[in-house]
Amino acid sequence: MDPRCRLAGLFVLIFAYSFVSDFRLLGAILAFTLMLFFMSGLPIRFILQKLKLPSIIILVLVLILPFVSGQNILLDLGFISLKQEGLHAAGLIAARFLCIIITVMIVLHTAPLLTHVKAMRAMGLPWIMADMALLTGRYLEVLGSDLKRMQIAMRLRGLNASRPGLYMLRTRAWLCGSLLVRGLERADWVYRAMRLRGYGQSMAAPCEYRVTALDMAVLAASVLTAGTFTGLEIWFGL
Amino acid sequence: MSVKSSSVLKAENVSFSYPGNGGTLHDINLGITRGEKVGIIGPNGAGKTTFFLLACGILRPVSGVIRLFEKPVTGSKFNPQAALVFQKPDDQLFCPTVREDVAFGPQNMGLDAQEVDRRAWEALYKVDAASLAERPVHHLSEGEKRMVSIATALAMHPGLIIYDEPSAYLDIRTRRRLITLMPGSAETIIVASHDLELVLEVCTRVILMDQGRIITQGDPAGIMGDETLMQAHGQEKPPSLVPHYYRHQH
Amino acid sequence: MSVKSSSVLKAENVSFSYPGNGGTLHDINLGITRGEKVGIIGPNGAGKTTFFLLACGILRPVSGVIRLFEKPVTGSKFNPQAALVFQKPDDQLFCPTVREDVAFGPQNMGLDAQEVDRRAWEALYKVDAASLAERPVHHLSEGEKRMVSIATALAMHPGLIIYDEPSAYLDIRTRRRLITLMPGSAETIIVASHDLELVLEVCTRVILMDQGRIITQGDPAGIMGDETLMQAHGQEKPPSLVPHYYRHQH
Amino acid sequence: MHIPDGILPVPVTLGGYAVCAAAVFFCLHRINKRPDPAADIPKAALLTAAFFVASLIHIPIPPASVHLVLSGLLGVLLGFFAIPAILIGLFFQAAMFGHGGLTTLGINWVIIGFPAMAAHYIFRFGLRGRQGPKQTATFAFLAGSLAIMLSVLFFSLLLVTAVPADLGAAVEKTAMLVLIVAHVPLALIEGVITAMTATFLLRVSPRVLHGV
Ligand SMILES: Nc1ncnc2c1ncn2[C@@H]1O[C@H](COP(=O)(O)OP(=O)(O)OP(=O)(O)O)[C@@H](O)[C@H]1O
Ligand SMILES: Nc1ncnc2c1ncn2[C@@H]1O[C@H](COP(=O)(O)OP(=O)(O)OP(=O)(O)O)[C@@H](O)[C@H]1O
Ligand SMILES: [Mg+2]
Ligand SMILES: [Mg+2]
Repeated sequence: MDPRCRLAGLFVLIFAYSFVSDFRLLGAILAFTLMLFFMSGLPIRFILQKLKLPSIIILVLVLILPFVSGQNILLDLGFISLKQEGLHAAGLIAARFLCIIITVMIVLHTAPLLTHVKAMRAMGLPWIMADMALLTGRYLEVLGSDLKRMQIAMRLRGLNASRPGLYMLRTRAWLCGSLLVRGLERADWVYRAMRLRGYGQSMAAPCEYRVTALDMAVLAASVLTAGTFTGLEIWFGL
Repeated sequence: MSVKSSSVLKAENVSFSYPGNGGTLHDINLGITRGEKVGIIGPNGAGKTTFFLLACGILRPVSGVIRLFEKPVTGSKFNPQAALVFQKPDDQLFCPTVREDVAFGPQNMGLDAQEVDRRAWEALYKVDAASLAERPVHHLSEGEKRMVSIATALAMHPGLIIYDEPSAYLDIRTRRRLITLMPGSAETIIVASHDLELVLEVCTRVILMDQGRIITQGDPAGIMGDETLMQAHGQEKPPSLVPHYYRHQH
Repeated sequence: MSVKSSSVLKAENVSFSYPGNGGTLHDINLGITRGEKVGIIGPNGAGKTTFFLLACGILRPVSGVIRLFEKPVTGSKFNPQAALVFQKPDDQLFCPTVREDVAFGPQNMGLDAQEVDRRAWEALYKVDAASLAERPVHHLSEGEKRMVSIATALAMHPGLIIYDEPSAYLDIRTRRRLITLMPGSAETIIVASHDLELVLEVCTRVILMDQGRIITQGDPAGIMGDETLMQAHGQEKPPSLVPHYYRHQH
Repeated sequence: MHIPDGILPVPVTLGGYAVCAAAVFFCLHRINKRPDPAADIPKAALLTAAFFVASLIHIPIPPASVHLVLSGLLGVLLGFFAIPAILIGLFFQAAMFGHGGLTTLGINWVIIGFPAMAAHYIFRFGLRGRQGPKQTATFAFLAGSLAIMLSVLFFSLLLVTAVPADLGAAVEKTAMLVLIVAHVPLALIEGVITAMTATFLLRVSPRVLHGV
């Protein structure tokens, strides 16, 4: 599928999700997301794994808001009370967050990340941004394994990783500095390699993508869905 | 591609020094003609890589002129006639996948998409790496990376390929494949290597460099077999030139 | 340093696979005793580096046990008795100057400042890198980096040093220095290398690995001289074992 | 310190995108005016990757451990390139780890990007060509820790005011105070790490410190 259409559809959808605040519509977007999820055939474990890291702020908000926000008390526990507006806000945040992140995972993980960067370039992302992003993405894993090997080397020479104080900070700073120096040195060679094969010859990268009828249909469907949610939200808000 | 000219690389009184460093190359004079396979040997820091960077126009000589295919090398112009295979393949492959990397050069030569594709596949088949085409570059083994980086050079159909220490980290099987591939990879090749056996098998002329100067040049077996000359410049006679080399140990 | 024990490394039925990869090492059984100089040869991806990481406790075997100096290797404990010299010296050096880098290990062993200093200089003199002591690590040549990374291992006075492809990118002079240095660098050494001549000169026993298995082990000249065995596993008979190897070319 | 998807109202997230786009276009314009803009791209890209990787280094502060942000150091080293670099870093973080979010990309850029540029100016103008390790360390410390504190300020302001719930002035104030105070140790650690890394670079490769 044409990644450009997929990206455009994704952005339209997630902004529509984050516009929704009516409870009936929250139910609808949740249902829609679940439908997408089952259509994608991704395992549930995959989503759960991805949800672990980012949800701390969401978790904190969802746990605190019902007790600190609003006037209508639903349940009085004496020193603390559960309030309706807060509960509403918590539900809103949780539902939108889940919908957006699940949709993003589904769409982005069906193709390598750099494909999406290339799609953005084809959609008019300035070349400096696009080239930087492609190179950054290309070398993330390389520098990541450099870091891993340096950490192993440190451990083999007796680094006490949990020793507190300046010693610990200094070894971290050295690690970080070594990564930067190695990165910059590598950049010199990468630039040479690129120049030797004609980089900067103001050759526009050829467009690798072709839009098919299916792509247009999917894009139209996502725009339509997003439009419906947005329209209904405005309608209900009136 | 001037068919008549037979000089491929000509350096005249080339000197170079890195800023803040002493002289790195001193008064290099060198001519390489079409069809030659030239090996450059010499200790670490002799200036081999630096000379290659000058020849490709990445660095500019402090004095002297370098001509590639009879035209003076200027830094700004992209010359697909000369390709350089770097010492570290990791730095040479910068695209996300192998196929894209091999296609990068031909694309910048302004060829059409079909021709680009044809050349990329042809080069990949030559180095026997067609099965890797869609793999991300950073997941390849060191040997595979080396072969792919050679393919990126081959895809540009250069008249001259310069190899900078091509056999480091290769296992013996891959090194052997490299040795059989190199002579046919381009009309003219230049190899810098510490792997004297490789130079011996591939090259028709050898140049000995030390401390930024060309010490001597000539027939590979002749130069590398000259024990006193080799030892004076930190080299050793390669074992295959020493009959019954193996001394019994322990 | 239990003086009585003579087993340095013992692997019993060790198997390992990287997550998401097939088996990488299969049922490795291996015993290395005090004073041995063992060479491990085999093609890229045979599992040499993986085995070393297991031996140092960085990876844990899926099944089987590895003992270092008769104690089972546990991941969490740092054992200054065994040192590993990495395939790429860049990965091993992370301090601002050479001297600090060499002193890093002894410092972590809890020695006093004077002893740390003494050991650092001693190691630097051994690899002939004392003149580099105050240089920043990241701007040394590849050969210098290699020698310094060996010094970082020497400074810990280990009973066992494991070298992972120590001769790549070295010039011939430095490689020769390495070959003379290695046998005395620790009581027991293990070397993985594609440089068969080096293995031949340094080792008293050679182990041939392929596809995660030990194929055979024994006398270096015996194994490496066995042409059919070597070729079956992507190796070649090293030139110094082939009398009058040099075939006249061109 | 990244705001995830789903919290902020659409006008705020779109506003973030607008500010971010304006800043990026301004920077790209400046970069394009350089004699050879293509020459700096690999440097900026690899430093971005290095920063991204370095931010995965754990710093144990018992009982927990924190990740570095390193936005101050990034600003110091990358100068104008920090602006596209941070946007790219945030995109990869959101897409690979779900850290931050895609709708909040612009607003997260505002939170990290402006303080990083502030760090750049603190360091450059503070140092004004002087090269001593003491000055370098001092200004790097200031740049590193102030960048974090500024980011925390933006972050908590946005979070507290734009959350879709009415909190009341008193609660808002305490929440902000709590957030800011809770990040002080992180800011100190960032400052120290930035200072130590800067002196490391000064000793090892001053070229890196001159920036892209
Ligand atoms: N970027 C640089 N800045 C300053 N000096 C440099 C730089 N690159 C190389 N040098 C120095 O220039 C000299 C020649 O280096 P060069 O890399 O050309 O040697 P070489 O013959 O390729 O060595 P090797 O066999 O190790 O590849 C060395 O003394 C080296 O330290
Ligand atoms: N981190 C990793 N994750 C997954 N697979 C890996 C990893 N590291 C190595 N491998 C795989 O494990 C196998 C053994 O690798 P190893 O690095 O041990 O080989 P080696 O014998 O050291 O090869 P070389 O001669 O190239 O150094 C290879 O097939 C390799 O692709
Ligand atoms: Mg070189
Ligand atoms: Mg290995």
